[in-house]
Amino acid sequence: MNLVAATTSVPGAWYLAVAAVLFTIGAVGLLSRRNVLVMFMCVELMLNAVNLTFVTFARMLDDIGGQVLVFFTLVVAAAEVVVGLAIIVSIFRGRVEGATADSANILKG
Amino acid sequence: MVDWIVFVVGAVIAIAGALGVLAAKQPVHSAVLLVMTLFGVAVLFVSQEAHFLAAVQVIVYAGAIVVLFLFVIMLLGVDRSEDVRVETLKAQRQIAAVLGVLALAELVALSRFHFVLGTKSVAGAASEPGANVELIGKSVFTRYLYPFEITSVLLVIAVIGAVVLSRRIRTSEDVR
Amino acid sequence: MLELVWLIPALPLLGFLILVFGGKRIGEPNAGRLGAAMVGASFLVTVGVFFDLLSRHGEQRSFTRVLFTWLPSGGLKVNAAILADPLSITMALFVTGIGTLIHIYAIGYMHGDERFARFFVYMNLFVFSMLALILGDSFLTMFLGWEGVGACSYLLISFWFERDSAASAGKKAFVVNRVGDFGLMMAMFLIFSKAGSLTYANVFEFAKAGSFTRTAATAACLLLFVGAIGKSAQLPLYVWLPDAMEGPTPVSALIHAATMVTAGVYLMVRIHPLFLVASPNALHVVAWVGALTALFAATIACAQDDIKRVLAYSTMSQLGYMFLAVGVGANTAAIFHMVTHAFFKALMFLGAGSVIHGMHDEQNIKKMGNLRKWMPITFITYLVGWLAIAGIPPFAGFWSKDDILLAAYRDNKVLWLMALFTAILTAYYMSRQFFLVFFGKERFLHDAQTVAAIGPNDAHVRDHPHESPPTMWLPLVALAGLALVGGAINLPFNAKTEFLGKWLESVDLGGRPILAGGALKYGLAAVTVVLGLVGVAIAYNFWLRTNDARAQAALEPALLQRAYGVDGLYSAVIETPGRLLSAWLAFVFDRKIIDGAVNGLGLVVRFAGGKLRKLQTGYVRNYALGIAGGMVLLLAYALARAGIQ
Amino acid sequence: MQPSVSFPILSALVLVPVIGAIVVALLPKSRAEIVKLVGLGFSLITAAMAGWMLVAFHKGEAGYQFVSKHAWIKTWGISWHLGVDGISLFLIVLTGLLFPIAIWGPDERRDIKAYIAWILVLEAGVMGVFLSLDLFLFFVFFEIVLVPMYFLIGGWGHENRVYAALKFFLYTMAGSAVMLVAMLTLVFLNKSHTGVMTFDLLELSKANLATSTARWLFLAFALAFAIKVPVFPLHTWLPDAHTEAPTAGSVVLAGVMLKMGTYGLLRFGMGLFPEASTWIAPAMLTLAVIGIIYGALVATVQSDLKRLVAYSSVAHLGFIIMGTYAFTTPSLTGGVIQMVNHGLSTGALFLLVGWIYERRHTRQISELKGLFKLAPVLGGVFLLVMFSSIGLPGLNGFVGEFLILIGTFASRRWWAVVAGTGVILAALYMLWAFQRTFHGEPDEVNRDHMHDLTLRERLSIAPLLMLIVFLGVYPKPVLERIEPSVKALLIHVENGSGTVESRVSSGVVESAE
Repeated sequence: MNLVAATTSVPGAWYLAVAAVLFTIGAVGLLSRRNVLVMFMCVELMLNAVNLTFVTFARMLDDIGGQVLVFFTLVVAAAEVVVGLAIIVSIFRGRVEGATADSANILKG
Repeated sequence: MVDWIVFVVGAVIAIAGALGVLAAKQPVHSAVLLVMTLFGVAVLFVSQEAHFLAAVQVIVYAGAIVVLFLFVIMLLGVDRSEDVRVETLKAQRQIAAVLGVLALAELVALSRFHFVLGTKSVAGAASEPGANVELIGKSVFTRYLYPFEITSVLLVIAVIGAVVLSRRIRTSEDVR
Repeated sequence: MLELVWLIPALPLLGFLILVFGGKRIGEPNAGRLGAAMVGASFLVTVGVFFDLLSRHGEQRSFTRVLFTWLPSGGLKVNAAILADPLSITMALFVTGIGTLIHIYAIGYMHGDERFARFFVYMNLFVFSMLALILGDSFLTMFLGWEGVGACSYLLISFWFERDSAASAGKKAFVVNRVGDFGLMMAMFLIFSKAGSLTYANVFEFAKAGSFTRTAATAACLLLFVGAIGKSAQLPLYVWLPDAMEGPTPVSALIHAATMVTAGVYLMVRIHPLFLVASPNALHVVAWVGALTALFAATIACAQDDIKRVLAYSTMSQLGYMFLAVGVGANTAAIFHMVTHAFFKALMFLGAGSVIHGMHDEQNIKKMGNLRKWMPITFITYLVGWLAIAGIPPFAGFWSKDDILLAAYRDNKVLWLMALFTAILTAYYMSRQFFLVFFGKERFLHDAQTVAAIGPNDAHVRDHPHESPPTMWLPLVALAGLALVGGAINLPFNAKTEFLGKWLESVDLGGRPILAGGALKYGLAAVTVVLGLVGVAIAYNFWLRTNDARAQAALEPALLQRAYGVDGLYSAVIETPGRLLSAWLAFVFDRKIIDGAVNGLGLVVRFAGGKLRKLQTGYVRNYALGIAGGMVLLLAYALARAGIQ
Repeated sequence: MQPSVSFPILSALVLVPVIGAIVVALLPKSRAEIVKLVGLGFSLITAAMAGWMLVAFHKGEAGYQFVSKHAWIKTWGISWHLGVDGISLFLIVLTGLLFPIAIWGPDERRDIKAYIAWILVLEAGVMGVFLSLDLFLFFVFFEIVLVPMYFLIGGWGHENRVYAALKFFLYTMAGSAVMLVAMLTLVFLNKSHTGVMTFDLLELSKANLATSTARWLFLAFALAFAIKVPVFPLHTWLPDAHTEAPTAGSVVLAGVMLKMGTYGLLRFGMGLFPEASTWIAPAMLTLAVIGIIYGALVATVQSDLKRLVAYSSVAHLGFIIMGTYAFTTPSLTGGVIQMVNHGLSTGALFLLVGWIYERRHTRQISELKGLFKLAPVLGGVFLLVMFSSIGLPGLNGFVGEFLILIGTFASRRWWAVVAGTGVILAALYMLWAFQRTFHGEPDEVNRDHMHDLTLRERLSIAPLLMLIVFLGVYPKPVLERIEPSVKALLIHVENGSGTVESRVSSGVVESAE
């Protein structure tokens, strides 16, 4: 696997570390924040972390596939956000007390 | 040496933004901080020779998606500040924190191994001559043409879905 | 005539079948007449076969007629076959003979009963079963008859099932018999597992060939003896016989005096070749149980007030004598006593029936008295019976009992003494009953009436005792005749007069010769006669000459009246704990523990379900937590896998 | 040598009741009598076919006759493989006989169409169980039988029928689920050995398995069958199912369905796992003997007549199990014929109890009194059937019981001795129940409700009574047809496990007859 010196000299592991941190923050955020929208943003964070990992691997393995995958994840992310927000809108329209995930618990066991 | 500076700057911006999204009381602040993170990541993309993606990242993500977020925030009128410290579910936060740390530790440990599963994808070398965009375009429209078409269908569905979902049913008693 | 031997059991069976289906239509007297006719015909055929066998000599005096194969399975091959040999024909003779007389008697006795026809259905079925028992050529055909008579005695004892006491007496008889049958079954299995067959001929040949081990033979004999105890009401399985008196009197006469109860003695005599191979103490056991039962029953009989219960305990006692005879090796004496006993005991039962019939179902002898004025024929026939059982020569009872005592004297002095003492008791309790019933004051009259006021033919007084109709006293007279001359079949004077001994010889009963020295024989005979008269004198003194209530009470201690309380003991030791155990098993163990376990399983499942339900909190973020947890686990797994590579 | 005409008699035996059920289901609901007649017609056709098969059956042969084998699911080696031999012959005939009686005997008023349809489906299932020689087919029928029985108990039962039906269904289903797992493992093990995938009983019985695996598989099969029999600790569903089932349900449940367990143990237990069967013999014998004593003891104190008969069935089947696991010719033959005898006597008992229920609307012994005086024919019939049930010689019950006991005594002495006491207990509880219900003076309530058997009832129970007497007096033709197959099975077990039957009971000894 020939590492092309032209690109940055910072070893991939660092990028991966950053991506991991980003991902974990996104995950923790998703779990701890009650506001639906913020949760949604945390999901976006996690997606970005993954994209970063893909790009890093693309570079480390000198294979454009990684970047292509990021291209596709972007599309999926966009679609997901659109639908997600539509759902959030339909659930929380007209709610007075704001969009917290806990209010929608009709399916309680 | 420059590479390191670029990396650190990008990383700091990204992580700070992420933490900000988490901590912000107002959802609007979160949205803005999200944009900041996106920029951080875009910088890291650029440092990794993924110029096209950095551009797309900024335009699509920051430009479109976050704007959509803000639009929804305004629509739902959820701009009231949320008391971050209050946690209705029992032990939710504590477990979330523990799991977060665990996951991080595992990811870091994993990143040291060349943990390879399955066959090597051959989408063409990243270092070939020509701009990054051409390379991506070549592989997208040759090897990955089929997924490309499917994603377009996906987008169409997403749009229709959004319209259907957020349509308010005009029932008689719905005076509002 | 031998060819027609299968007719003997077939005729009563035919009678049974006709009456079962056509009984109601045949109606009152004819059903009885048909029944009696069938048994009578069977008796005639038996007599024919008897003379046929008599004309043969020694070994040919045995004829087997196979009807069909009953149970062919693997090594077991049992035929439904009839064995006509001196022993079985002797038994058949008095079973069908007395059976016929009792059937005739029953026509009169059961007059007016609403289930008249059904009575004769059961009676004919009984005679068939009894004949199957004694004519069967294998243990299994014998067992068919054995349980058949058990079932019929159940049906007949509980004939008047409206009375709860009769119903439970029937059940008790059947269950106690079944306990004995269990012993018999085990014996059959043991014999089969050793000899590979159940037919008498094979088994006895196998025994003669000496291939039966001593222990196996002893075990088989004792187990068969358990069966005999159950059927012939010996200690300890005798409790059902006194209660069996609940049945109609002809039943008591036929089943519980003459035929069924002798089946045990027949079995013991039949398996004599096995006894020869078994250890001697098998026979000792038989002798001792016989002697003890005789004594035990005789003591109880002295204190009974019910006319039939006295006779029931007397039967038990006389059967004890027969088992004693078998035990001391005097098989011929046992058979001889069985035959004579059948004559006079059937006679006395029928006499008692006639007394009860006359006294309008009054059975307590303390409420009778001086009946000889009102029932002369019953009185005279009962007199013959009384003298026969008391052992007064020349009546039949004396000869047969004397043979047994002689054999007992020669074999075991202690048993002889017990037998002698029992003989005194027998004479005493029979005389007591006789005097109380036929002599003394009319205790059944109300104080206002006096004897003079009622003439012997003064019929208008409602509860005035009357003589039984001819259909009832004719059999009485016949039986009295037999009781009188019965002794003739085996007079002990010389070889020629010992007809029964010679007749049974060919069935190789191998009994030791009874012909002891002349002087000893006559001396002992004299002793028994004297003791008999002593018994009679005691009874006469206390129950007729003086009427001292206190002395009479002393002679009838409560212990004896309650028959030593053995019934209470059995129910306390067996019945109540059995019922408690079953109740515990059924309502606690079965319902709570086993069923509980099954239902418990259901509850556990529902409980677990309940708990798991709580996991669905309804909060989306909890679920996200679950997913995150899953992620961590997956990463851990990946880490582990990566670590390994 | 097959009979010349190749009319698939066995498949017909299974399919005719199914067709009957469909036809009945399509009939108009209004005319109850018609529905009952058609149902009776179809079951009579089946009975006639069973009778014809009995006549055409070759006496001396041990192997399977009238075999009809058609591939069903080739890829897995499953085939519609039916056959009958000495062991299953009389169970088929008994089924053919009992069902018309079960339909015609009791007069069920409610929703007659579904009732008859379910009974016919049940008949098809039971026929299938006794005929199928293919494990998969056997399992299908073994499960199918549960559904109609569940609906019969649930739909037409008495007070808490739902509990009883559910308990019956789940209990048996649990057992057969375990059996399914074992069946599949067996098939795949066999596939790995022989390379061919088959569910056929004959091939699978040739499969040589490691002893321990064979034992585990056998235990799974044995559990399913033990529940069905029922063997001692697994019996608690039976009293509930019997008490709550409608008369026809009880007659069929006791008559034939319990025999599926014992038949299964014989055909599949010993057929597939001979060594394991000998290994488990002492345990099964002990459970059987416990069942005999336990069933009898518990029966004595029952207050409900049907529950009493149910517990007596536990005792009777304990005898059959003991006979099966004594591994001697008389005991096994006795076991098989006792299956038939028990079907006849208990079937008749349930019919009678059903009729008493139809008249007095109670099964409580305490409320019944003096019936013998009011209904002498009913009393007489009950007496005969009771004597058959407690094994009075001369009737059918004794033949089976005696053969079982004498066979078991030859190989396993002390079990037979203890089981022998069961004979006494049987007499006790039966006679006591008879005394409490039939003897005594009838009180007012009994007097005006009770009437004697009608002609229809006498006709429907007559065949059972005739067979009870005939099999007791002349069981030879039945024994002769059962024995060759039993001997073949014993030889199969001996080859598989090396235990040799004692020469006395197997008839090898040349006794001097």
